Amino acid sequence: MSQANTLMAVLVGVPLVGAIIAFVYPRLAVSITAVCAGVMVAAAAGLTRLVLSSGVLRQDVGGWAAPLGIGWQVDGLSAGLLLLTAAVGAAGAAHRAFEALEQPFFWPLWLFLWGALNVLFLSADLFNLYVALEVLSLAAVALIAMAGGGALPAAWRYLLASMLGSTVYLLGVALLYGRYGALDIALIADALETDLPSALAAALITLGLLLKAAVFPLHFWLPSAHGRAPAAVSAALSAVVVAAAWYLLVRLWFAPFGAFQGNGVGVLFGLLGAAAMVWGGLLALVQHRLKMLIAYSTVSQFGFGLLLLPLAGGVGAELAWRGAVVIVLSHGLAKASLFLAVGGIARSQGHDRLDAVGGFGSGGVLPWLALVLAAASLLGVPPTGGFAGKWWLLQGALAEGAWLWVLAILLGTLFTAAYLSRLLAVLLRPAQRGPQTGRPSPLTALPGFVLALMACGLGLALPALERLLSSALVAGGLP
Amino acid sequence: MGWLVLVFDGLLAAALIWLAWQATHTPGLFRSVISFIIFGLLMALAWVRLDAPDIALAEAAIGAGATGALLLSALGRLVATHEEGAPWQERRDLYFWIPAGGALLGLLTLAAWMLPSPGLGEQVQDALPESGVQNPVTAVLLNFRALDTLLEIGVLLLAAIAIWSLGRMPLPSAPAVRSPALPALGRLLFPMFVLVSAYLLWRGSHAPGGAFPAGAVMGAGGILTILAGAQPWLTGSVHGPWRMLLSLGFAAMLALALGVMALGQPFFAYPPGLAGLIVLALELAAGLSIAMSLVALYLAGQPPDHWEGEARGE
Amino acid sequence: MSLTDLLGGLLVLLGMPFFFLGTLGLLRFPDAYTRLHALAKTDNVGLGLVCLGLALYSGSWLTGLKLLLIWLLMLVASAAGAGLIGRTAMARGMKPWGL
Amino acid sequence: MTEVFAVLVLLLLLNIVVGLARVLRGPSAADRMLASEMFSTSAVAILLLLAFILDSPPLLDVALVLALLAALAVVTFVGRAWSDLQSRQSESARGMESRESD
Amino acid sequence: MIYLLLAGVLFVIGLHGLFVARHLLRKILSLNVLSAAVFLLLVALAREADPLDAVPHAIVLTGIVVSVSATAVALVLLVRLSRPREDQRKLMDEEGG
Repeated sequence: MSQANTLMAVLVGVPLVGAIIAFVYPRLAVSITAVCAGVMVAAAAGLTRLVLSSGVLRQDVGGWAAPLGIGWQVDGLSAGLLLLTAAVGAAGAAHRAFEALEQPFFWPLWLFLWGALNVLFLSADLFNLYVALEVLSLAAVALIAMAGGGALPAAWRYLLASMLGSTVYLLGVALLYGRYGALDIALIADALETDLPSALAAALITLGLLLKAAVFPLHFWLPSAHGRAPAAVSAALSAVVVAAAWYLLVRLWFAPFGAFQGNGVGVLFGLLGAAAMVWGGLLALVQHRLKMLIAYSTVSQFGFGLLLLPLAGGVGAELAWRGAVVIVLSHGLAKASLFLAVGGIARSQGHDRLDAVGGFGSGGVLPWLALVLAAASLLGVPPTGGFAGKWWLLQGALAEGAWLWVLAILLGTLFTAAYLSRLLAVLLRPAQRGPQTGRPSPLTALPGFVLALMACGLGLALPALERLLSSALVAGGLP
Repeated sequence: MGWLVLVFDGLLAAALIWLAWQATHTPGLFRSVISFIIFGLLMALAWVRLDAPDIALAEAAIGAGATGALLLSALGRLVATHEEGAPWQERRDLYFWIPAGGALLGLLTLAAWMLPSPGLGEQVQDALPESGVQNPVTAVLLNFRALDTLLEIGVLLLAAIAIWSLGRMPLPSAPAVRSPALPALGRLLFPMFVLVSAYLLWRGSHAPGGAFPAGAVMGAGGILTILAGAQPWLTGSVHGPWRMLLSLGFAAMLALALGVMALGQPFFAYPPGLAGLIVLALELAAGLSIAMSLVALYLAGQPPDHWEGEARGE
Repeated sequence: MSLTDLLGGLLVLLGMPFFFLGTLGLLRFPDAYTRLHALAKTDNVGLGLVCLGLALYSGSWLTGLKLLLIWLLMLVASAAGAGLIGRTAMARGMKPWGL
Repeated sequence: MTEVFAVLVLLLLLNIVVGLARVLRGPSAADRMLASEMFSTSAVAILLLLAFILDSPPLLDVALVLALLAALAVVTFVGRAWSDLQSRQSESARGMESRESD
Repeated sequence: MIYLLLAGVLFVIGLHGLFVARHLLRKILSLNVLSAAVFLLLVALAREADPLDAVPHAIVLTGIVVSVSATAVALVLLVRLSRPREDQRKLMDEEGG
C-alpha cells in the first residue's frame, strides 16, 4: 500500500466520514469539520508534494484495474485544484463557524460537497465522475436553498440545469462506452478514433459540462444561484464548483478529445470564452447588488480559462496552459475571498445594495482589506497570482501570434477593470454603521482575508507553480 | 416467432413514446403523473425484453413503486397545481424544435447504430470467481465498481439530508375517509414486504436481486404502513436511531473501504477469500439504509422529534 | 406434451378473455363505480387462471407457491384499491351513474 | 406451447395499449388510477408468461415485486394525492357524467 | 434495433418537455424521461455485446437510484416553492428551531 493510495483515500474518505458524523451527532459538527479541514489541507499538500517528487500518480481503486475497475489519477492540474478546494473548503467552513448561524444541516452538506469535489479531481473514470457530479449538484442545491426566500427559485434553476447537464453528459458517456467498451479516460484516449459516435459523444459531454461550468450562452442559472446563496456557499460554488466543470472540460479535451482539436473546435471554445468575458462583464456593470456583481464576474472570468483550448495545440501551449490554470486557481482564491468579504459586509449593513452600502471600514476593516486585495488579484495587478496567470496566457497567445485571443484577453481585462472600479467607487464612500444588532464576530472576516492574501501570494510562488504545471506533470501530456 | 417479437417491441415502444408524451406534454397534471407511473411499469417490461432482469426488478420496485408514491404525494401537497392554458408555451418555437429534434434523433440513432459495443462481458466473466458472488451485476456493483455504489448510497443519504435541511415535514393531508380496510391492509402486507425483501437480498448473490430492489421493496413497505396510519417509530430527533440507520449503509461501506487499508490492502480492496462475506454484509447494511432513505424521501421534510399530535395534523 | 401441460395451457388460455372483458368494461362502462366493478373482479379471475395454469404447467411446487402468492397479493391490492377508491369517491360526493 | 404463450403476451400488451384510452379520456382521477391498476395486473400476467417463455425464473420475482407494490400507488393516491385534487376534479367528474351518459 | 430508436425518441421528447413545459412538475417528469432514455440506450447497447455485458446494467442501477434521489429533492423543493408566501415564512420560522 503506497503513500499515494493512502493520501487519495484520505481525501475521499475523510470528508464523507465527517459528513456522517456531522449528520448523526450535530453537536460535534463544527469540531469534526475543523478536524476534517485540517486533515484535508495536509493531505492535499502531501499529495502535491508527492506529485512534484514522483510525477503523475495512478492508482486502481479496490485493486481492480481499468477497464473493469475505477482508476484514480493525480497530476499537476488536479493537485493544484485539490489544494484550491482544501483552501476554499477550510476558509468557507471557518467563516461559517465564526458566523455561528443555527443551521445544523449545513455541515454534513458542506462535507459532502467537499468530498464530491475531491472525488472529481481524483477520478479518471467517466461514470464515477457522473456520480460525483450528482453528489456535487445535490449538495450544492441544498446549500443554496438554505438561504431561504429568493434562494429557493435559484436553487431550483440550479438543480434543473445541473440535472440536465449531467444527463446529457451521461448520454455522451454511454456512446463512448458503446464505442470503446471502457470508461477510463486514459483508455479511451488511447483508443479514440474520429468517427461519428465519438464526435457526438464529445459534443454531448462538452455540452453537459459547459452547462455546469455556466459558460456563456448556458450561464443563465449561475448568477442568481451564486448571488443568493449563503456567503460561504457562494464562495465554494464560484471558486471551485465551476472550476471543477472547467477542469473536466480541459481534462477531456486535452486527452481523449484532443483528436478533434483543430477542426475549428478550439476556435469555437475561444469565441465562447471571449463572449463570456464580454457578456459577463457587461452584466456585471449593470448589477445593483454587490453579490450579483461578483457572481457575474465569475461568468466573465471563466472566459479566460476557455482561451486555453484554442491555444493548446501551438508553440505557446505550455505558457497558455500554465497561465490558464493559474488564472483559475487565483480566481478561485480571489473570488472566494470576495464572496466571504461581501458576505460579512452585507451582514453588518443588512443588505448589499451597491448604491447604499457604506464605504471602506463599514462593518470592520478586515473585509474591506480582503476586498481590495482580492480585486487586485482578479484584475491582475502585479505581483498577484492573477497577474502571473494573465501574463503567461498573454505570452502564450503572443507566441502563437493569435491576435484575436490577445485582443480577447485585453478586452476581458478591460471589462474586469470596469466592473471592479464600481467596487472602488463604493470603497471611497464614508463608512456607515449598519442597523445591525449583535455585531458578528470580527473573526468572521479572517478566512476571507487569508484567502485574499493567498491569491496575492500566489504570484510569489511562481517557481513552484511552474514546476507543478510543467508539461511533464500533465497526465496524457500537452497536445 | 420473429414477427411476434417485432410486434411486441413495436407496441411497447409505441406505448412508451405515447406515455412519455402524455407525461410531459398534455394538460392535466394528474394525468401526467399517472402516465409517468404507467411509463415506469412498461419500462420494466422493456428491461425484461433487453435481458436485464436486475434492472427490471429495480424499476418495478423503485420506478413503479417508490417514484409513483413520491410523485403522487407531492402532487397532493402542491398548493397551486392549477394549470392555466396550454401545458406548454406557444408553438412558435416549433420551427426550431422539429428540425432540431429530428436532427438530434437522426444523429443519435445513426451513432448508436454504428457502435460496435465491445463491452466488458468477458472481463467480468473472468473476474467473477474472485468477486465472491455469482451474479455478475452484483459483482460489478459491490466489488469491481464499489466506489460508484458507495457514492450512490451517499447520494441517497445526501438527498435525505438535503430534504431535511429544506425544513420540517409538511403536515400530511390525512385521508378524507378513514377506511377500516387501510390499517388491516398495512398489517397484512407488512410481513410480506419484510419477507420479500429478505428473499431478494438473499437472492442477490447468485441471481437478480440484491440490496437495491430489496431496500426499495422494504422502503415501499414502510411508506405503505405510514399511509395505512401506523405511527412511525422513527423520529427526526438527534437522539433517535433514524439518523444512524440512514447512514448505516454508507458508513459500513466507508468503514470497510478505509478499514481494509489497516490490513495493508489498497482502498476498497477486499481481502482475498472474504469477498463473499463482505458483499453480503454490505448488502444487508445498504438495503436497510436504502429502505430508510426512501421513507425519508417520502416524508418530504425533517420529521418531528415526537410524533404524538404534531404529525397527525388534526 | 403431458396432460398437466395441456391442462395448464388451457387454463391460461381460459384466463385471457377475462382480461379483455375487464378492459372492455374499463372502456365502455359509464362511470368510475361501474368500471371499478368491472375491473376488480374480472382481471383477478383472469390472473388467477393464468397463475393456476402456469403452476400446473411448471410442475414445481415452489414455483406454484410463488404464483399463488403473486395472485393473492394482486387480489389484496385490487380489493383494497377498489374499496378505497369507491369509498373515497362516495365520500367526496362523486355521484354514481344513474342516480 | 411457448408459441401460444407468446401470442398471449402480445394480446395482453395490446390489452394495455387499448386500455390507455381510459388514461387519455379520464375523466376523473379515479378512472385513471383504476386504469393504472388494471395495467399492473396485466403486466404481472405478461411477466409470468414471459418467465416461462424465456425460461427465466427471475422474472417471477419481478412479477412478485410488482404485485406487492401494486397497492402502494392506489393507497398513496387515495391517501395523499386525491385529497387536494378532489376539489378540482369533482367538478370535472360531474361534468363527465352528463357528457358520458349517452 | 427498435430500442435504440426508442431511446432517441424519448430523449428528444424529454428534452423538448424540459424546455417548453410550463409547470415545474412536468419539468421533473421530463428529466426523468430523459434519464430513462439514456438508461435504455446503455442497456440496449449492452445487449449487443457478446457475452452479455453486466457493467452497463450496474451503471443503470446506480443511475436509477441517483435519479430517484434527485427527483425526490426536486419534488420537495417544488412543494416548498409552490407554497404561498405566508406559509413559506412559517416554514422558515420552524426551520430555525
